[in-house]
Amino acid sequence: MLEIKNIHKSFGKNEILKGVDLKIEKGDVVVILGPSGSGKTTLLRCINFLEQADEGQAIFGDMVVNLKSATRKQIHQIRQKTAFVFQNYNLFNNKTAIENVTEGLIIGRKVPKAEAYKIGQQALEKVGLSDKINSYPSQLSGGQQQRVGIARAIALNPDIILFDEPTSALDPELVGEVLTVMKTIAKEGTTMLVVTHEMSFAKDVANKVIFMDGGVIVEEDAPEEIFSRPKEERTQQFLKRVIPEDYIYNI
Amino acid sequence: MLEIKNIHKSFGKNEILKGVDLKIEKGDVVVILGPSGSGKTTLLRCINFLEQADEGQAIFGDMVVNLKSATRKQIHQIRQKTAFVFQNYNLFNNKTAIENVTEGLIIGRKVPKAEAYKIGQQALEKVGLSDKINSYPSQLSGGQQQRVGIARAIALNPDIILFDEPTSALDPELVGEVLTVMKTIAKEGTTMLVVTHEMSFAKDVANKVIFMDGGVIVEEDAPEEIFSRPKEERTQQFLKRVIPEDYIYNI
Amino acid sequence: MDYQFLVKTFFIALSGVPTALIITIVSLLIALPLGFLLALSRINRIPVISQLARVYVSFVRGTPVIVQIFIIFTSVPLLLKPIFEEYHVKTNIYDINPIWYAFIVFSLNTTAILIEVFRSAISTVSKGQLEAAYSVGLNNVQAFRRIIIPQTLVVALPNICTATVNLIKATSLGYALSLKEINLRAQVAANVGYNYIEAYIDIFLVYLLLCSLVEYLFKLYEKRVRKYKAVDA
Amino acid sequence: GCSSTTTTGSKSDSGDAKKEVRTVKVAFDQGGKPIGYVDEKGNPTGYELEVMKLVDKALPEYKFEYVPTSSEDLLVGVQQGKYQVGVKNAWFTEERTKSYIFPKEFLGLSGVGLLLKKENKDVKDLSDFAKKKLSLAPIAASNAQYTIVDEYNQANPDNKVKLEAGDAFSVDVVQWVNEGRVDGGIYLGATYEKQVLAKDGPYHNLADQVVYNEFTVVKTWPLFNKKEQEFADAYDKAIKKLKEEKKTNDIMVKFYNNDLFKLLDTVKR
Amino acid sequence: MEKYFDVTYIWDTLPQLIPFLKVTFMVAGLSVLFGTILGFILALMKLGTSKIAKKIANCYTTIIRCTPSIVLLFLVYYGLPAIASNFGTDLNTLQTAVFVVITFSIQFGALMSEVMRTAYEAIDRGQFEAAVSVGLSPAQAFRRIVLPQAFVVALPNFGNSFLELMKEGSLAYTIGLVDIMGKASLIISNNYNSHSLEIYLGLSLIYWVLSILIEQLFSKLEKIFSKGKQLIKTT
Ligand SMILES: Nc1ncnc2c1ncn2[C@@H]1O[C@H](COP(=O)(O)OP(=O)(O)OP(=O)(O)O)[C@@H](O)[C@H]1O
Ligand SMILES: Nc1ncnc2c1ncn2[C@@H]1O[C@H](COP(=O)(O)OP(=O)(O)OP(=O)(O)O)[C@@H](O)[C@H]1O
Ligand SMILES: [Mg+2]
Ligand SMILES: [Mg+2]
Repeated sequence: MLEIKNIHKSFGKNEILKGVDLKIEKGDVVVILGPSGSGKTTLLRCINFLEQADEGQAIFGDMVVNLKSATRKQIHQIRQKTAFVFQNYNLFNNKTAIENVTEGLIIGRKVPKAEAYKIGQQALEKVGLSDKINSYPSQLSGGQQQRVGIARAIALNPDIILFDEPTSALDPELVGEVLTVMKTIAKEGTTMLVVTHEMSFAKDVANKVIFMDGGVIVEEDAPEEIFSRPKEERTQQFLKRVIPEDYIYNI
Repeated sequence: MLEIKNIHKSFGKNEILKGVDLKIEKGDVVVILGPSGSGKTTLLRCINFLEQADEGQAIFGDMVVNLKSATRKQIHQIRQKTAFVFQNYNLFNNKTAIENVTEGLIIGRKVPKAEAYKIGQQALEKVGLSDKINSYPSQLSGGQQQRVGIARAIALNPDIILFDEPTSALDPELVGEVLTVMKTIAKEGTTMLVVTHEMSFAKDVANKVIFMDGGVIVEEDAPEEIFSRPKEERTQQFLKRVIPEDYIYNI
Repeated sequence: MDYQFLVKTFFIALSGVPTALIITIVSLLIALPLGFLLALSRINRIPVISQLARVYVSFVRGTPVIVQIFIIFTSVPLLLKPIFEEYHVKTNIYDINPIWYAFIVFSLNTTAILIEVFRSAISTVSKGQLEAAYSVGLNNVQAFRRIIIPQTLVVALPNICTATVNLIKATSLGYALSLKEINLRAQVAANVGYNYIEAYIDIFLVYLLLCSLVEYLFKLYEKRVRKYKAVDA
Repeated sequence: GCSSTTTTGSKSDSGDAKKEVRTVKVAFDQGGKPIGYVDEKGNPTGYELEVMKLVDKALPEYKFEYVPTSSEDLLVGVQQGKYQVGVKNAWFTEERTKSYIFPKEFLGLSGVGLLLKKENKDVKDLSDFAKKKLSLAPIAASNAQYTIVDEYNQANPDNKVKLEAGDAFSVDVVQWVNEGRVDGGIYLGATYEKQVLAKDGPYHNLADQVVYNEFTVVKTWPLFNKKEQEFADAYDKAIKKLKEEKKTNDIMVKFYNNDLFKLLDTVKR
Repeated sequence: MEKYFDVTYIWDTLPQLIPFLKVTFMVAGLSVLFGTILGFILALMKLGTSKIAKKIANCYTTIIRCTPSIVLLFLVYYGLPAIASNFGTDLNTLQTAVFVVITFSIQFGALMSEVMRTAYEAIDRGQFEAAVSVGLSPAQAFRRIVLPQAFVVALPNFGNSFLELMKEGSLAYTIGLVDIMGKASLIISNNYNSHSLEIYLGLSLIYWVLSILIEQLFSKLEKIFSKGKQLIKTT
């Protein structure tokens, strides 16, 4: 469904992405792991044209787009097929929860208002926020905000949802809320590309885990494989650091 | 060394602390756990007079202070005996790392400059930041900033250091840095009162864990006890949520 | 003190309020969008426009309004006359109502001030808001109209209020353009019997009323548009 | 806030008034060349000021201190008692006697006329001007010329001149008339003399383009603060003598290039 | 247009105007000095706990903000002596410059009180808390930690207000104090109102250069005083 080929991206002299290839099938849940600065966010942003890549191709169904020289129309089309869930939510501060969810439908897709509201309500219900429909972001907890962010993404009914560390700005206790929602929609068959540090999510939900470092994909495999038998040394080191051994309790 | 008795605090009509008692001996490392909004931060702030409690007593060695009607002088004395490490660091933005650490010594305690610098350097060395002495907070990563925050506290050589979620504003990868430093100084015998969500720290370092909820202490015990055999139902629920069972890997 | 005159002139001065308000409103209508666009050009460092905007802001902010009025009032006809003649425009340039000069001067002036106001306000709206708008499929215009501008406005509102109040006060310089605004009406009335003291008190009262009313309205509006900010802690 | 009961200057602190010299403040409109202005060296001068200087000499019990200021401030200041007297080419109106003392003796004469483009040279006075529906340059509200036109309009309600208040500083009558921005402006003979007719006048080059038609000569008065009757009387005595000695004529010729005293018989106000 | 416009007038005016900058600076400088002190007091009233003080300070700011400078100037120039005479003091003998400075101090104070209040509020309360938590007294915490940071925040607005004040100072001409603007008016009237466009262009040139210099000065100051702050926004 989505294939990315040989994506390159530099900031100034700093080459951040050094030729990444990626293939996602319909219904896949792909998790990207990697140390800070390895280019995970940049990769996601390039896919959604929030950054312009220096080189590379995206193949979206039968649409082939040059990431560097995409036209406005192509960009618009790709953005219509994707949705982005941001690390720090980025809810529209001046809109209520339901308005946040329907904005893209009504204005971007020209869905009639009444219909958009129905879709929006369903999406908010799915993330368990039926009772917060008319709250402004400033009146919601971080976990609730991020759930609105996810509702905003699923309401668009995109081909794929991109998640950039959706839980890392949350208090440990609120992480659970959001992960649960993500698991639910994953199980419904939504295609997802997720950057996260939550190993439990990767292990339980993903059908592919990609480990990135220094702007390239170091290793990719099924989660059982990569967690129990990582092949590359860098992957081993990283996993050791993120999942310290003394983190294991038997309650 | 420090005893708090029957502390009450309301914000408006909202009673946040409903009579909390606390006793800390020299060398103790006490960890406070509890859900968001249970009053952990408020408790710490009241001890350091960043909030004025409505009722309650603090007994500090042979000094007995009424928390509501403490005089300026008493407040000053208690603050000289304590140090505070803030969740969001609160380093002085207009001072370098070493200036941050020595400010309290030179201005608050009238320690001669040269001596203060020596103490400051040692403190920064202890947290592993000898090479960042002259950096401004804006030039440091979150983990480094928080380590300066800890250095600032230990340089004062206080009777007790109060930590309010010192790692919760940090990226998961930087948390380790700060926890390591905290473990080191705990092992040196510093008395610490720590609000944290880091169970590994509580388990490894604390000699007492307090669980708070709804403005009261629900349960307190040694970490082994409270983690493996929590007596109260609320404690059990909370621990289940924070340490999900599926978080257990065998690498 | 001639109280009768004081009362009479108060109403004469008050009758200048519409003129002051028209100038203010027209200037704001021109300056608000223009200031916003130029602020964007400065933030995005659009070449040429951004530099021109900068020079323009610095000139307008650096020189007294009265001098600007004078320069525009004197030089615009001198510059336009040959152009009108060249293209056989029939209108006599000197028949133009002086209020047009006021529109020009005060719009130019307010634009310069609003450029700076918007520049700082726009920078308080995080880039993430724009990105989120893109990500749900809004285009540039839609994103600005629905997401960025409403948020910018809230931050800018107190400063726009200040600019408006200053603008209203500055319209008192319209007397140099023979505009029958508050100040001039009161002074003309005062000239008959040289009752200048009373006239100045009346001018003071009218501006105080007018400006505090405007300030009050802005506060009300601010409260409304801020509702999404909830109860900031 | 404001009271017209303000006690005047230094009078109160002179114990035995007879012997002591009293300092009085004489305010003048500093932008009124050649009637009253500050010269390049910073000295106050002009017709009205030079006459006041002679009055000062004739009054040993007074010492004049000249304060250059704007016309608006002068009017408020004299009324409030900040200045004891003010000179600004002021003309007499009945209403003004409510706020100021006009002395018995006038201070000078001022020729007033219309400044026009050459082709309108047959417009001799305001009624001609009004009939032809010509446009008039704006006049500052505090300027005496404004009053002249205003009074004309009240007297001739069916043949009014379109009068606009404005500000002196932004209006350059000669240039405006020449450009065609307005058809004419009220102008002072004295200024016209110096500005256009004089060989070194800044607009001498326009001498062929514009004309000046004087339609009246009026007396100009110093304005005394309401409490200064005694001072005004002293002034009257002094200036009467100066006029008899023809001193005022000499000064007028010096500043206006013209002796309007010759026309005194025709002056109505 | 060439007929009237004579560039030489611009250059000829400059040397005549420049000496009068002295007056402009004197008025602006003194007003800034007193206005800043007044603004500080007002800001304290606004930030303090006393409700009445807050009301008074806010009222003061509103009234002053709503009064055109020229009107305020007249109210001070004539109102103050009138009030003082009720107490048997004669203020009419004071120099004109004193009234001008009083007027603009009153105005600058109102502006500054807002600048200072917002600057203070822009500093995170945590800075103060951290300072007292390391044993500084509240006064020390304010002076050493909060104030220097608030100062940096206030600087640009302070610079703007300063520019504003310098331009408004030109109104002093109305009550006879000749600053650079007043001098330009005098030159024009000594020319019988001719060639005023050129003279005003010369005047605006001086103002413009001056304002650019002042702006530069303030941005330099901002850089110097904001050590340690420069990276915050770029991350
Ligand atoms: N706009 C930018 N300009 C310059 N450098 C940038 C920019 N955005 C990102 N970078 C740099 O690119 C590198 C990769 O950043 P990226 O955010 O993609 O990493 P990441 O893998 O998402 O890390 P993290 O886990 O910390 O979010 C970093 O070194 C960062 O400093
Ligand atoms: N200044 C304040 N004014 C009003 N209410 C406050 C104030 N500070 C805290 N509260 C309220 O007091 C309650 C307890 O807050 P506190 O910060 O002590 O909780 P906490 O246990 O530290 O929670 P967390 O884990 O989220 O930090 C919260 O409901 C909060 O809304
Ligand atoms: Mg990232
Ligand atoms: Mg807390």
